[in-house]
Amino acid sequence: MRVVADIIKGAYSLIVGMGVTIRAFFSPVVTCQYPRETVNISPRFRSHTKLVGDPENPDRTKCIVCGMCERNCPSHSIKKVEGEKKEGEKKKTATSYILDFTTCSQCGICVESCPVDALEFSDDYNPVGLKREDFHYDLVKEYEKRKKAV
Amino acid sequence: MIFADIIFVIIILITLGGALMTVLSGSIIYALMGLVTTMFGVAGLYIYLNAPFLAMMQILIYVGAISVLITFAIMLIGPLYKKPKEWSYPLKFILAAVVALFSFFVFAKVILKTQWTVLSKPFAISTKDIGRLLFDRLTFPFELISLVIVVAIIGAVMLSLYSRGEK
Amino acid sequence: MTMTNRVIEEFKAEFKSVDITEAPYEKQGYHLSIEARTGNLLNIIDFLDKREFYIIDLFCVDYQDYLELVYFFNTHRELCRIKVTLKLDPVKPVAPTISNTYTIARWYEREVHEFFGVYFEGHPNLTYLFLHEEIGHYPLRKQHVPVPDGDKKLLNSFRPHEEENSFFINLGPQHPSTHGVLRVVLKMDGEYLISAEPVLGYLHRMHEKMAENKSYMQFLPNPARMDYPGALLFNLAYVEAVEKLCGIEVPERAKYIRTITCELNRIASHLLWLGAFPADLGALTPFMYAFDDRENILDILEDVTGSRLTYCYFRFGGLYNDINEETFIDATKRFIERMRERLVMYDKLITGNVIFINRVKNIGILEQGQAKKYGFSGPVIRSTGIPFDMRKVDPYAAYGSIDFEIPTGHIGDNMDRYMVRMKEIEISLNIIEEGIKRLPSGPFKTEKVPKKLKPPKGDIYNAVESTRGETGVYIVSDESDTPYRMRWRVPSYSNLMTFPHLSRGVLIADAIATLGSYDIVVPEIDR
Amino acid sequence: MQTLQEFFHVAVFAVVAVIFTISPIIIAYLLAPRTVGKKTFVTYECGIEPFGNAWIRYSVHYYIYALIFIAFDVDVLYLFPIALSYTKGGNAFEFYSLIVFVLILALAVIYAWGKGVFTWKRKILS
Amino acid sequence: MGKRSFHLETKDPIIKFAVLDKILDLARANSLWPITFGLACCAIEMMCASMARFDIARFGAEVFRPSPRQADLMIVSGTVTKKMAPILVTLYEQMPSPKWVIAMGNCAISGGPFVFEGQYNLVEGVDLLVPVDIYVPGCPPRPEGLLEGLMKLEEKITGTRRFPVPEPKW
Amino acid sequence: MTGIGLYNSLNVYLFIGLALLACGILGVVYRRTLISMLISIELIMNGAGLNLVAFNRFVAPESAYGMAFTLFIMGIAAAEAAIALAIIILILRRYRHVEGAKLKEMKD
Amino acid sequence: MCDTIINIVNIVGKEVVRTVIGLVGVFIVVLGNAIMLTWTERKVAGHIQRRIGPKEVGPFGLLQSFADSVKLLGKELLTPANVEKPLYFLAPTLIFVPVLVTFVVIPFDGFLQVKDINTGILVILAFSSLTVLSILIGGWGSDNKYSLIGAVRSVAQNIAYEIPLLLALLPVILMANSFSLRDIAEAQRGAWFVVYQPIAFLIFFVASVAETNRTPFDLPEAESELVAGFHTEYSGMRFSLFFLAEYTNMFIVSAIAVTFFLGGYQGPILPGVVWFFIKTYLLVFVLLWFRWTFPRVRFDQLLNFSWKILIPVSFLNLLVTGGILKL
Ligand code: SF4
Ligand code: SF4
Ligand code: SF4
Repeated sequence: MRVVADIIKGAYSLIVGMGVTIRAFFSPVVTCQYPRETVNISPRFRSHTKLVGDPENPDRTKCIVCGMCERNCPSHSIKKVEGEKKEGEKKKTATSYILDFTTCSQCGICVESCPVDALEFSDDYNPVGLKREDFHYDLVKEYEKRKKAV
Repeated sequence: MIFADIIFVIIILITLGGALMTVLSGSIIYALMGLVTTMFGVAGLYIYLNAPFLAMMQILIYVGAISVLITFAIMLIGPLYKKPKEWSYPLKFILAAVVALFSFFVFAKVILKTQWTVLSKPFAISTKDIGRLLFDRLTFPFELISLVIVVAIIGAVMLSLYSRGEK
Repeated sequence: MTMTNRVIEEFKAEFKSVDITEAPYEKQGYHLSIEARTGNLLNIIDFLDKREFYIIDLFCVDYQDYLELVYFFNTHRELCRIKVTLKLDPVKPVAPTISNTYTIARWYEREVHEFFGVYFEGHPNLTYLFLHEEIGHYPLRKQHVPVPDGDKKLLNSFRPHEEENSFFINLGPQHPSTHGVLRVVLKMDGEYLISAEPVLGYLHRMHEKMAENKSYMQFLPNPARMDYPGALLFNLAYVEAVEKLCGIEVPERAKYIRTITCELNRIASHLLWLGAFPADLGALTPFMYAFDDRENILDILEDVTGSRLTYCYFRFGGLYNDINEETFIDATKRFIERMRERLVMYDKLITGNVIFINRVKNIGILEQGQAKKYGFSGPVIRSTGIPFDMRKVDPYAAYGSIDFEIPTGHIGDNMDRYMVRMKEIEISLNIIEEGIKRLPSGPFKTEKVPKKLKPPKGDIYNAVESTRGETGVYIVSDESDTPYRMRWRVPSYSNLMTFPHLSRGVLIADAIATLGSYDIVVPEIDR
Repeated sequence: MQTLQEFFHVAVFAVVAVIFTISPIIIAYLLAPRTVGKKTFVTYECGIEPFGNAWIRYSVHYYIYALIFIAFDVDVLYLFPIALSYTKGGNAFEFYSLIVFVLILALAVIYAWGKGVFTWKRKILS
Repeated sequence: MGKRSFHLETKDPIIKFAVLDKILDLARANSLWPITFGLACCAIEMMCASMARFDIARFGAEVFRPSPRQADLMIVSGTVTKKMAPILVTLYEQMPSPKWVIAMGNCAISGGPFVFEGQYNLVEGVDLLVPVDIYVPGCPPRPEGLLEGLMKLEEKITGTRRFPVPEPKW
Repeated sequence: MTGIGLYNSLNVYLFIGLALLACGILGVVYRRTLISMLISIELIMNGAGLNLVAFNRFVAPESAYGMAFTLFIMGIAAAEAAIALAIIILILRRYRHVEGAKLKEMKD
Repeated sequence: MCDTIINIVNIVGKEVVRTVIGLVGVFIVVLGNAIMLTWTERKVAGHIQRRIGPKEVGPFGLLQSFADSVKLLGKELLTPANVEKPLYFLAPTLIFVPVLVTFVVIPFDGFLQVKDINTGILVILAFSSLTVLSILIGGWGSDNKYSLIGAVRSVAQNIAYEIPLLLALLPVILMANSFSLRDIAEAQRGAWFVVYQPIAFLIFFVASVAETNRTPFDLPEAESELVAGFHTEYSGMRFSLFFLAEYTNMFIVSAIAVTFFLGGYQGPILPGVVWFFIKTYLLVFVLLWFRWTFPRVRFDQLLNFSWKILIPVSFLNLLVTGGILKL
């Protein structure tokens, strides 16, 4: 008799499981249909970094080319941070800031270590490209582009 | 019905071809394939003999059961059969062929000599009749055959368990 | 009398000539240190073995003038970490093997052998475990030491050609059920496994070597890559070790947030396993459900840390940024509620399912006695009935002030491992609830952290309970801003070591179920 | 010729099935580009080059199952003509012979069960 | 960048004309079956992409085939070590053509955060081993990144983009 | 439409059966491995069954005995195959090979 | 017009015309079913898992299966070097013969049947043994370890569940006294056989799940153990033939279950075909539902479930039926 009871109990458990799935079948989907709609991405989301504009002078970024980020980056993703001293300004202005995003680990150390908070994470959550070099961003140029787009 | 004739000939060819493949192929798995082909051929002949039930049984038992069993046995034997040498002595082949041909001709002679009283009555045995026969007349053999098979299987299982190391 | 004192006494009685020194536990993370010599090492090991010590870790440090083998021991009943060291000649380092006493040492010794070129006398199979054939030097030595030619033949650890008649099959490295890139070479007899031998190193990412090349700060992203499902916990282990090493105080609030986020991460990791385990058994739907729940946690954590998977959130002395109190607490509470409901659903869908029960019950039984030999930890050890949990044994972050129970199993089979993890999810939910209730206000980071960390000379071992068990990090500092040597003690490594033992003579399906029940993460093993 | 007509369809369908399976393969052969690397034609085994023989010595378990199967298959097939001519009501003799037959058949299962054919123990080979 | 070392012989199909190619490409682009090949952390995000929230199935790409013989797409998601490299190449070669590769994650693209001087076990970019079609950077990339990569691949195969471009965020 | 009605003559079937028999004999004598011999024996059985049905069909069209017996033959064939294979496997375990010819040598 | 048609029919022979029409119909059913079913399966799986499933390819993703099949057509056919070529090539062909032949005897309606064969169910059973064979030679010919294990498992499983399958059909034959599927369907004019034979129906259904290698009995393709089972080495079109056969087999077993137990094409108001398809697809849906709910059983459990539970129960069921019929 125990065998029969076991069989019935087993079968019942299977039916309970099927109940769970059929209920899910009739409940609404949780999918976010990506290209047509996007999930709410947290403002803190870390993608590649971007340079922040100087609030006083939107033509230039906050970066003063101190090189802290370059030195501190764990994977040496930041290269060629160069700048020049423009006339009438106390500090240097960045003219090139290459971020090799393909080695970046999105750790945030550069953002933290920047003395003037010139770096921020962008929200560029879905970059794709056809070659590696697509992701060697020049953040200064990116900044200009962004400025134009706004 | 020329059409039926053509198919008939094809079936005969399949049967005999399968039989030859069984006997002559180099690897045992192809021999088995040949056997299966022959089974299908014979099943076709059964259909021509108006015994569809038998034809289906033929396939079910031989293809579905026996050949599977043989395959398992081959697998059990394993790597030994990777490339077994079936073609060994040409002399032996000739010997075997002679034996086979000899028996063939002996029996052929018998067949040709005997005058079978072929009744031209239409054949009207259906599957149901086989069942009835098994119930009414052949009850005892019917039960017996099941017993035979079961006993055989028990024996076989015993032997296999023995070879598995559990007596 | 505490364990430590007792051990000191007994040790002094037995070994007159060997020094046993007490170490400041607060600073170094271990209680006692013993300096062994080649002659008496085995006796000391025996001594520890008799007193039910298990081996936490075994590794090597290259001090240039000499190599130092470090053995860490602890007991499952009481916290008493003992460091045993053995100095070796750097030119021809030879040490006796302890693998006869501690089975897990077999792997540790192989690892030391390939990374440092240490030979272990009497080791049954001293071949390479991680590295591949082309590497011609000992990678973790400070100087470039080429591998002698005679040793090159050891490189490929597995030689199937010697056994012509056996049936070998490779499970992995590309295989749906090996959770990444583990390769297990199975020797089979029909459906049965005769033996299974894991081959590691397909994802060896040189974390330990990297540590020697980067500053303390720069190493921060790495721990998260070791154990990606439970990234925060590894992060915590590292951050706490460095904090202890430098004597940095952490504000209370940061401690609580660490606890809460870690527990969230633990649930996420368990959910990942909860999906993968039934998937190994052929049920694919729980996978989706579990990921659905996990996605909720990721949303919460992303809002806090900024990433979805490989969090790099904890900083020395605090956190990267504060939580957004309202949204975070709100979302977490909602999640807890939802998760509690879902647990009931999982019970119906998986736990109660007769097929599932038949697949996991009484399969892959680990006995308590083996815990010592293999040093496994986490849910695997708790399933055997030993309530060993670093959070309780050696409370860190805010675990000391939160009360929680430790779920244990009975016989240590796959079902117990499953149940323990399910219970742990529940308990983690309780901890989070409790933590949120008590969350103090205040700064999330201490101000006094120097930009360039230069910890004082010394070493430290710090362990946390990651999702898979005891995760420890051992750091040797030489006063520079890069660690002199960093060693990771990872739980999956020792958990996986039991697999060859458990899979001997079982059906392949059972072996795979067992492998799934460990919840191994390969990058953690390979480091 | 009833039978012949019936099976004519079967034959045609079987032949068509064969043709049907061959044609897409030919089409695929014509349409597909080809890329050949060094290991393209190596037997797949999780990316590792396989070693040892694929022709395994298979476990005897399966074989014993196959043995029992053959007994059952054949015997159950014998039941088919019987079932076909089984009459409703009366003639209890038919029922008795059915019972005897099935009981004999059950012997095999009982035997195998008793012999432990159906248990797969953990095998520890030292 | 190191030297690319792959060598593949490619032959064109026997029959080939434009319309047919178009149809075939369209079909191929919409039925990309990936091989189950997760390497490291990024593999989790790859799984996420096939799970309920992101549901790669909408593009017909959820049929993860465990055997390379039945796959069209290899998503290299994670770090490729030198020990793994020959296996990866073997698997790629064992896939029937036409076949594509997506390098997902920084590790697969360039070695990612694990590149440092004196590294001894890393392949610095999977494009040194097999031809890569699409690069999806990130550590790990978000599942949206992978979906975007899939669409980009479709664009590469068919030449047109079927899907709306979500609003760029900076 | 008239054909030759080849399928309506008894002798054709008898000859096919005979051919199967001959093939079977050839196989039994010539084949080296025991399993192939078994396969050949199955051929012979088939030939016999075919003959039985043919006789039933042409000589005694109103009874079904021939068919019933062919059924029995199939059953016997199955039983025989099972036993034979079990023995073969036993031999394999003992002598590590299954070649009939070698077996004879071993007897001495 | 009519005359010409009749003339043509007379010239070619009625049976030939019947076959040709039947073939066309069957092809529509087979291909349509495969396309529908792959789509449904993915869609059902999607919704059970609370996601959408195919959507972007065509409206509701309906073109997804077309895209897949066209893609598979244009896929390279790799023949690995070590395979036993004749066997390897033969397997996908062979697996398709039983699939198509089965359709000869399935009654979609009282008239919509290619040919009602007197030994109908036996034809289906006999030819389905070819499936076993083709799996075996496919796995064997592949010279791949996973394939071989998958094939052996598959065969062991198939033969283990063939017997309960047969035994579950027997009571129905006892009651209907016919092998012909149409007769059996007709015999259920009053009440469906499922009413008299619920146990047999359950057994049949379980056994047919196993015969079609669906979860929870999908061991031959157990992904987590055997990669892709016996068709690991098959690529492109050859693989898709296996795929096609599997999906058609799902339809077939459901159709047989419907014919034997659920009254076949019988049903009020709607025409028989519609009823037939509704019932069949309901059963198919249950199969899909199973698949996305249950884990897979272990191999010995699978075999023993058949031998220890299904077969004894179906024996009892058979005897009870036989006894009751004699009352
Ligand atoms: S986020 Fe980290 S890895 Fe990336 S550029 Fe900044 S410091 Fe370097
Ligand atoms: S640390 Fe800040 S200011 Fe200095 S170079 Fe980097 S971005 Fe510019
Ligand atoms: S790119 Fe980042 S997340 Fe991806 S595998 Fe590499 S380390 Fe892991």
